[in-house]
Amino acid sequence: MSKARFQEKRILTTGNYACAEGAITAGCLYFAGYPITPSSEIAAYMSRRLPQVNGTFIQMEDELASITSCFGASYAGMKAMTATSGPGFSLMAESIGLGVMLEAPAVIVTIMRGGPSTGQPTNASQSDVYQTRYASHGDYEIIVLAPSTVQEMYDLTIRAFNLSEKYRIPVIVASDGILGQMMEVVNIHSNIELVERKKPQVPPEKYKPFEAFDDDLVPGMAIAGTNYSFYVTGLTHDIEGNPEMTPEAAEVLIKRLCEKIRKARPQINDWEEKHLDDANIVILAYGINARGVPEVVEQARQKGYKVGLVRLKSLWPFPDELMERIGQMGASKVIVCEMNNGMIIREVQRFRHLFMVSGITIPTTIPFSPKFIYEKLMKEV
Amino acid sequence: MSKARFQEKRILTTGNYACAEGAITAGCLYFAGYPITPSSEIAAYMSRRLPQVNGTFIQMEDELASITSCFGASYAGMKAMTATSGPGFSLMAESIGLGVMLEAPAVIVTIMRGGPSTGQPTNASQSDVYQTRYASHGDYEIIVLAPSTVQEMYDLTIRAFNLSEKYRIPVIVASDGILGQMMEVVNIHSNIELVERKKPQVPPEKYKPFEAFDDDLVPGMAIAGTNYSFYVTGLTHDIEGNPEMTPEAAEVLIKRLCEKIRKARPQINDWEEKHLDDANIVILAYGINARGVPEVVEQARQKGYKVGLVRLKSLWPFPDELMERIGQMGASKVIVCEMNNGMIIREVQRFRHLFMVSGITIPTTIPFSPKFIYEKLMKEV
Amino acid sequence: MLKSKRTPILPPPSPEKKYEILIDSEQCDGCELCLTFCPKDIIEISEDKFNSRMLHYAIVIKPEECAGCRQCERLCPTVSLYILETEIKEVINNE
Amino acid sequence: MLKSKRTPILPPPSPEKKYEILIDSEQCDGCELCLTFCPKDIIEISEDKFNSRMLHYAIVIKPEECAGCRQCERLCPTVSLYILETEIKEVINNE
Amino acid sequence: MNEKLKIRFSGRGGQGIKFLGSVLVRVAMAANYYVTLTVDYTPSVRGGPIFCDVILDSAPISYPFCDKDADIFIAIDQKGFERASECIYEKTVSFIDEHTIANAEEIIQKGKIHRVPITRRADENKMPKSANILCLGFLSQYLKENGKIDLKEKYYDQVLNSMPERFRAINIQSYQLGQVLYKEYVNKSQ
Amino acid sequence: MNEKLKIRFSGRGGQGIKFLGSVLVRVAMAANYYVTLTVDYTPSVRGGPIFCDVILDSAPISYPFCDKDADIFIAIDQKGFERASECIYEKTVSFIDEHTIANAEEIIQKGKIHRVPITRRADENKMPKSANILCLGFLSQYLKENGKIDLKEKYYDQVLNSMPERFRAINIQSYQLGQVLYKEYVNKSQ
Amino acid sequence: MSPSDQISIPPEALGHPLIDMLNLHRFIFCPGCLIGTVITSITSCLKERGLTSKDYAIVSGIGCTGRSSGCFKAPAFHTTHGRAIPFATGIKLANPKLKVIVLSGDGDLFAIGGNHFIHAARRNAEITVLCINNNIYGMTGGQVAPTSQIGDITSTTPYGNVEPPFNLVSLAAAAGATYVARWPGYDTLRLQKSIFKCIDNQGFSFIEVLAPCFVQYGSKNRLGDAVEMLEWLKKQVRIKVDWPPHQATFDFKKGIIICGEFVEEEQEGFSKKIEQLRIKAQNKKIDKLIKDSE
Amino acid sequence: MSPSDQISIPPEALGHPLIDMLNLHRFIFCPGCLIGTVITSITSCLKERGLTSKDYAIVSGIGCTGRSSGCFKAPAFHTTHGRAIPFATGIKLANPKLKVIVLSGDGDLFAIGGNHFIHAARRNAEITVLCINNNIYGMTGGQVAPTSQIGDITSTTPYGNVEPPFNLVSLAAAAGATYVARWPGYDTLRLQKSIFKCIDNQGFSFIEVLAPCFVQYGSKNRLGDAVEMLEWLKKQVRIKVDWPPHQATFDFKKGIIICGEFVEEEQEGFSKKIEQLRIKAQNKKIDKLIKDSE
Ligand SMILES: Cc1ncc(C[n+]2csc(CCOP(=O)(O)OP(=O)(O)O)c2C)c(N)n1
Ligand SMILES: Cc1ncc(C[n+]2csc(CCOP(=O)(O)OP(=O)(O)O)c2C)c(N)n1
Ligand code: SF4
Ligand code: SF4
Ligand code: SF4
Ligand code: SF4
Ligand code: SF4
Ligand code: SF4
Ligand SMILES: [Mg+2]
Ligand SMILES: [Mg+2]
Repeated sequence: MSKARFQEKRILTTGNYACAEGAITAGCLYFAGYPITPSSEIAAYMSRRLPQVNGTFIQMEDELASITSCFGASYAGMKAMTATSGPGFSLMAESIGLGVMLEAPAVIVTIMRGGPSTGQPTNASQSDVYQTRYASHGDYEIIVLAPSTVQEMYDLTIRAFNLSEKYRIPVIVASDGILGQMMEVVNIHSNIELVERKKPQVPPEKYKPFEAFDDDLVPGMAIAGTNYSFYVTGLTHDIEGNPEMTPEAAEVLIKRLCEKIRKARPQINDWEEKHLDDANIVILAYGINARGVPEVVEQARQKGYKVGLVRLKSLWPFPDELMERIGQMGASKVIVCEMNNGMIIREVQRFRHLFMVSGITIPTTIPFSPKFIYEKLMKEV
Repeated sequence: MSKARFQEKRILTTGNYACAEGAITAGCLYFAGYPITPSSEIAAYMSRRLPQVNGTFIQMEDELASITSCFGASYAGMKAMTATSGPGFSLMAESIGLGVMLEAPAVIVTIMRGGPSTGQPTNASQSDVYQTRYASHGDYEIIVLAPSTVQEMYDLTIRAFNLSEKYRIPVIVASDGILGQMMEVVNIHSNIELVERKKPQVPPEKYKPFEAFDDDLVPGMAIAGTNYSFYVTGLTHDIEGNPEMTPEAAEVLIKRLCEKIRKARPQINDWEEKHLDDANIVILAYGINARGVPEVVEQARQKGYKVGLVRLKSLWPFPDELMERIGQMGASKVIVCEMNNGMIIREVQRFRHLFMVSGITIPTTIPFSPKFIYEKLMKEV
Repeated sequence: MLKSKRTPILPPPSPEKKYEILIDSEQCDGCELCLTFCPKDIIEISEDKFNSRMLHYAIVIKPEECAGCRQCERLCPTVSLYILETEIKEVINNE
Repeated sequence: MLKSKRTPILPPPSPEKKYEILIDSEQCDGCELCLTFCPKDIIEISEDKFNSRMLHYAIVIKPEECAGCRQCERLCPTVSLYILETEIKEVINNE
Repeated sequence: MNEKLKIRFSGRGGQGIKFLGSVLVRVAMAANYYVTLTVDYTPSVRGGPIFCDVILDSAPISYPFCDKDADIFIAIDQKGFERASECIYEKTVSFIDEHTIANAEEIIQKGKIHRVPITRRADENKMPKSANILCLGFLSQYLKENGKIDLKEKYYDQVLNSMPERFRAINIQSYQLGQVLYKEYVNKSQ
Repeated sequence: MNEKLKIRFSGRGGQGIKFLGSVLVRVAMAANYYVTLTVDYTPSVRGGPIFCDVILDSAPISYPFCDKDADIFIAIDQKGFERASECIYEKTVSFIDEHTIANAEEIIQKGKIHRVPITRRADENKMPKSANILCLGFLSQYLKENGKIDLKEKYYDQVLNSMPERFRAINIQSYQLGQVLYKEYVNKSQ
Repeated sequence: MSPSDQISIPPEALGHPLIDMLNLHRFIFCPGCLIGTVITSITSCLKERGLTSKDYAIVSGIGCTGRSSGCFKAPAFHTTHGRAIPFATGIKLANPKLKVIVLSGDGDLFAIGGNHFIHAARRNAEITVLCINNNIYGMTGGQVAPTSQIGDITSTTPYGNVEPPFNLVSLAAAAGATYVARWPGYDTLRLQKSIFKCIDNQGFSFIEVLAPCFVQYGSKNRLGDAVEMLEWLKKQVRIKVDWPPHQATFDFKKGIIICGEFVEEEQEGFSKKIEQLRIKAQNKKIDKLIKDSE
Repeated sequence: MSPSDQISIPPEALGHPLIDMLNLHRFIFCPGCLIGTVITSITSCLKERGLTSKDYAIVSGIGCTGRSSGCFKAPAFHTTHGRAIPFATGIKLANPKLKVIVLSGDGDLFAIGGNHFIHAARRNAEITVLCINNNIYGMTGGQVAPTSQIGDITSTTPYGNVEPPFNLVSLAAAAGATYVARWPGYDTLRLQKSIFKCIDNQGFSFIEVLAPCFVQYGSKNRLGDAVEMLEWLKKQVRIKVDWPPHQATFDFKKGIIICGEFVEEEQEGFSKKIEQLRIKAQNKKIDKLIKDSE
């Protein structure tokens, strides 16, 4: 882990620009993307900024190419990012699996818009939450962060790079069209922790690209252009990268790839909570749709209702432990608020043995207003 | 619904060929695909068979093209199908959303192999179960069937066409590499019910492509080459197909699209059950991995254990009602067996308030043997 | 304003025909395409009038000189403009 | 068997050099590429010997005629064959 | 108590509504308020509806939209107006373009509605594309005379003057035109 | 009691193992058994390991694999053997190629192991690609003489004779070669 | 007819001869954008050929031009970005009687959709592809396209584009298209002639229509408004006859754009060939085939 | 050296000069398949240029040829089907010092990956692409490829292929490649010469290597075994100098395949141009830019 120094300042900017600037702060030197509303400003900003910092911006022919070229750049030693929105993310599905298999760090920003299909390009939504988790075929774990403010667009993008480097996995920042376009003030801190990927822990002759020596199950990563030779493949492989077609090889590899993320859940999972100690009802929300909740909770508290709040800042891996804690702390009901037809609520329902679960899950494109949530809440108390 | 007559016969064939022949039986006249192990034999078979029945086979340049051209063919009045496996399905993610939005009937067969990424092309797996549900961005419901035998490769492919025509939605047959390649005897029945899509219910001047008159929420479908003019779009639209960018339009459309499938769950959901009446423990499995279970259940019953069996023949929409019934009937535990790191088990966990859930979920490529399942079962009883 | 307004397409001379230039000013965007490519300078954008979208629209200033080449009609991107052709002879006969 | 075995690439005559054709018979697939393109018919596939994969492998039948063109070496798709070149003069000097 | 102001601007694509909002939040930020700006827009072809919400607050802002609680609503295009007008409640002060928007009174029926010839005035002054900054001037004058919060002229000046040179003059001119329009309007209607 | 027989064939890609299995299930189907054939293979380049399980049963078959319970195991390639040999248990009768497979005895150590020169015999007879059908002949003879189930010569004939003409002769020849080999082998080893 | 009269003519009353074939409310293009012109050009050709909406289908991808399909009163399909051609191929193969027209943007057809284009051309699938080349991504806010020229300023090339553009004409020809033409969008007469040839061609036909986007391309590169840009374009256009496709220069910097028809070939189309396969197949015995493939 | 001696020579002892640069255990190709030959050809060129594994990277897609990258002792990448070129582009742009070589199959590069090919060629990204054109999908069991010829029998064209193939040379040239050659795989001398030019070329280079797959293509079309097919191929090859790329006939039916070098152009490569952008960008003031884009 390294500390990087930046000039402290406050800037008024949009979520998309904040995200892009966060990437620059995190040390991103490579951006490959394909324009798509409402994420395009990230590409536009990167096309200006990256050449200034000796980085590389390229607009690819499509999203298939964008994501794949990020993994190439990553293996040549650069921190790489792409940004898109649902339709583009769909096209990245296949190669996300490649990133998982090659254990290639990279950050994918998806600015959710109304779906399915072309849907409502300029509108916001939270309906790609499952897609971020399960779009690619095969068993894998992945990390998805969910900012709620323009400040978090900046902060969580940096965090995405750090997690991606630490666990050698593509990390997804799932934001939405409103947050991407909205303006707020961002505080740029002077002291930011940056994580760099683990280097090979043995000399070239002994190096095996998928051999994990440490408890974190993360192998050291060699890059092209050094003295290391290595073969990496999207085929199921042994620690040397040799394709291995046995069930055992599949089990060993997939389990390690999943386990390295699963066991790091305490370090990865991130949320904001309020009044959980004595909450009877907990409102759970995330992303832009969580912006209306604090007002509701305060209002309800003032009326004497024991309402608590959980705002997820990371969506995947899903914080099972948090759910268990909510159960232990005695809440009798969790209300999930999301701008989709019901996604995270299905995860929360896995804990119905601990508390009741109800949801305000609407496939709309505007965040729920405090008034609206409060009304619904009053029906549940 | 129409009855079609076929020559009754028994043929020894592979799962992939049975699937392809099932499609022919169902009236499929268009196949567009891109070869991929272990699904390629479906394409090969179709390339022979379709021209014989005046159909069209085309090998496209990739899976993006394959699926999209199926929707084109569908809108020109043909029953259309494509077949692929995980990596190809990933590439179809975007256009599946288009199919949902255009309400275009089509059947997608995915022969699951080891993943993620290129994984183990010739091996089987069940690790794309969530992908079949959530690969595309946006809120949607979709139908996924899961055959367990070569006979079901035939039967459920026919059913897939029927459901697809009935509900105007892409229907997925999720099979796997073993079932695709294995040989068993298929009984071709002489009397098969075939469903044809609903026609426009009003004359051309009054026709609105997305106006649903009936309770089933399915609009009548006009096709190209008739007297009907219509505009269909992947953008959120009103009943006339006009792009509509309001939150209300999104809500109305998405709710109808989801609801038409949700409300048809009793008609869509399909499973085989055994000994549920008095079962204390229920083993739930599906696809090729269910083949070992009947033996286990009989063996356990012989030993006096009250074990029951549920084999899902449709995976999505998930049969919530069945879970509730299992709970009501008094089972205290459901054991989910799947050849992946845990997918359907997460759905079953949503009912932990009704019964305990445990799983044998292993990202392997060989179906669980009766011995293995029995051993595990004995630890749970 | 443009220096060269002429297109290479010359209208056929046709003394027996009369052309009316019909413009739907609500539909018109005032984009100037019609007048730019009209070989006879027959159309103009109104300086003062505008439609409900606050767009100044096209107006016909010397309809009698229209050559009936339909370049304006073919070009109009909003389908706002249409040349109504009448055979002068016929008209006379009918009267 | 093939009618024409010759390739258009002629080996340079070189009286001062000696060539040894080394073949790893375990690695060799017996694919016949080397001998097909050898301009001097120096290699053959053994009719009776085979390696552990049951493949009849390439053997050298008249090494002394090798022209050192290395066509066989460049073609061998399994990296089983290698031409060891020795300067005859030097060898003499060393002895 | 918090000082808080919620404003919604609406128009159609190409009218610079988002830019207008972004200038206003910059002014407010200079004046040391917490600010948010959110935008609701449609693809940039031929002027789809667009609106943006600006919130200024002396405390941090959580929910960044007007939710039937806009203090001020300004609309300069029919479609934009239709899409955006649900922000209005009894206390909203609405400034509605006199020419481009029909039947506003029927649709709104809440709060105080003023009809203002914004686009016409910009058109007459041969700067139809500056109707947005004209709105800013109009608004600044309103806030000065009637608003809950007055952002102070110097902050407007500061932001307007920091604009790229080639736009500066025309923007300042439109801004002033807006102020004049407000004064005229007030004189006329009161 | 059910009549049931579980057989595993293993080899490498290109040896026609799957075809062998499919011929056998066809024979068994002709003989009125329930059958399943499952295949485990690797991509078709340069002979990756392959094996296939054939199950014949007088009752419907649920689990279609050998699970440490193969009645018969036939292996004609090293890698295929290694990948497939876990099907063996105490009662398995294994026929292992004499030349292409090393240390089978060490790896298996269960059931009865016979070493047979299958590939060599095919090679000697200038039909190295027919080792698979040679196995079929070998197996048929074994079943006839020792097996739990004997599928009857006429069904083998029926299936072999229904093959496309250009392969028929060579297949029948290999089949007979296999039967001869079994007889020779039995004479030698007993 | 005096100017003041005109205000009251509603579209229906205007009696524009194409009005019945179009959906005016879906013309959402910027004032002066030639997309509308191309739509009406196609429509008049269809009308003149006596084709009605049961005889054709219109398919587009995503983008400004992508919105064009909705303007036709016909079976009209607005698909996914880049996938108009495979969708159209599906329609054509399922109903070979239909004239299938793809109208889409340069980014849609040649950035994300490039592969489908070259493959459809190779196959000689009987569809007509019209590309409105506006040298940029219009819909998404003016990013560089594979047709933007070197040096161009766009949203994503703030320092000037460094990627050479495709020459769509050469590419189409190399891929196998049997009719290839390029026309400036204002040259409606030649364009319509070309569209007739496409409709009649029994193979894959391609027309590149030049219509640089003044909103996104023109403004960033200071080329003036809609009319000024067309004037600028006009100066560069050279119409040639029998010019080889690989020399069909398109270079704004040099100010030369060769227009004309570059390929015109008779080659049996794909759906015809599939028809022949059926005959072949039906002469073989079904049962035998099933056995073969087992 | 007598035949019997040879049995015992293990690969290490053999002392093959390329052995250190290769992973023999990953040569999994059918006996006689020229993929192995191309791998060694590339390797000897790299060796002769004095390049070591820190100087280059090898990228492949999926397919038989796709398995080739693992044969190189180097940073070697086996990516997803069709995506080798964008992966390689990422490597090159992130570290322009590296020689980046893509070695993949005709299906991988021109069916599913066709779009990336034409775009990389257009950009003149400095990567070398070698396509082993075996006229079929080898790995997946012999389905028709966009390089299969009309009439070819394949797994998915049981009645004969009706789609005309791409001419990879013309396509590459039309898309903008700055070096384009085609050689039969057995012509290792010319192939190696060509590989040297690619390594030295400061732009996008492409070599089509002819190596028809005897297992999948040859058998179905009765063209004999590995050696017979090469003999058959040889008869058709005509080596030409200065031949125009759009006339580089490849026609098994006519028995003519024009081989040679078709394009050789000096054009500044893409990563060089990006380098120049950086200089341009760094002359502008950062803060101002941030403000601009707000
Ligand atoms: C998969 C996907 N990626 C990106 C987009 C965003 N997008 C919509 S249109 C477009 C480009 C439009 O350019 P062009 O095809 O030239 O059409 P124009 O608007 O210029 O007519 C893009 C990138 C999308 N809709 N889908
Ligand atoms: C997305 C996707 N679709 C399909 C495949 C299956 N597949 C693997 S290789 C291949 C084609 C191989 O052909 P080619 O590139 O010519 O390579 P060859 O094997 O002939 O060398 C295909 C279709 C895949 N791996 N991924
Ligand atoms: S071309 Fe059409 S829209 Fe443009 S000014 Fe003329 S009539 Fe109006
Ligand atoms: S038809 Fe139109 S363009 Fe032609 S002269 Fe008349 S007004 Fe001008
Ligand atoms: S080097 Fe090889 S090819 Fe050349 S003559 Fe000697 S053995 Fe033959
Ligand atoms: S070319 Fe190589 S593998 Fe082939 S026969 Fe000769 S030595 Fe053996
Ligand atoms: S943005 Fe450009 S291409 Fe799109 S409608 Fe406007 S002028 Fe036409
Ligand atoms: S299948 Fe064909 S291309 Fe693949 S390794 Fe074998 S011979 Fe080579
Ligand atoms: Mg464009
Ligand atoms: Mg190939």
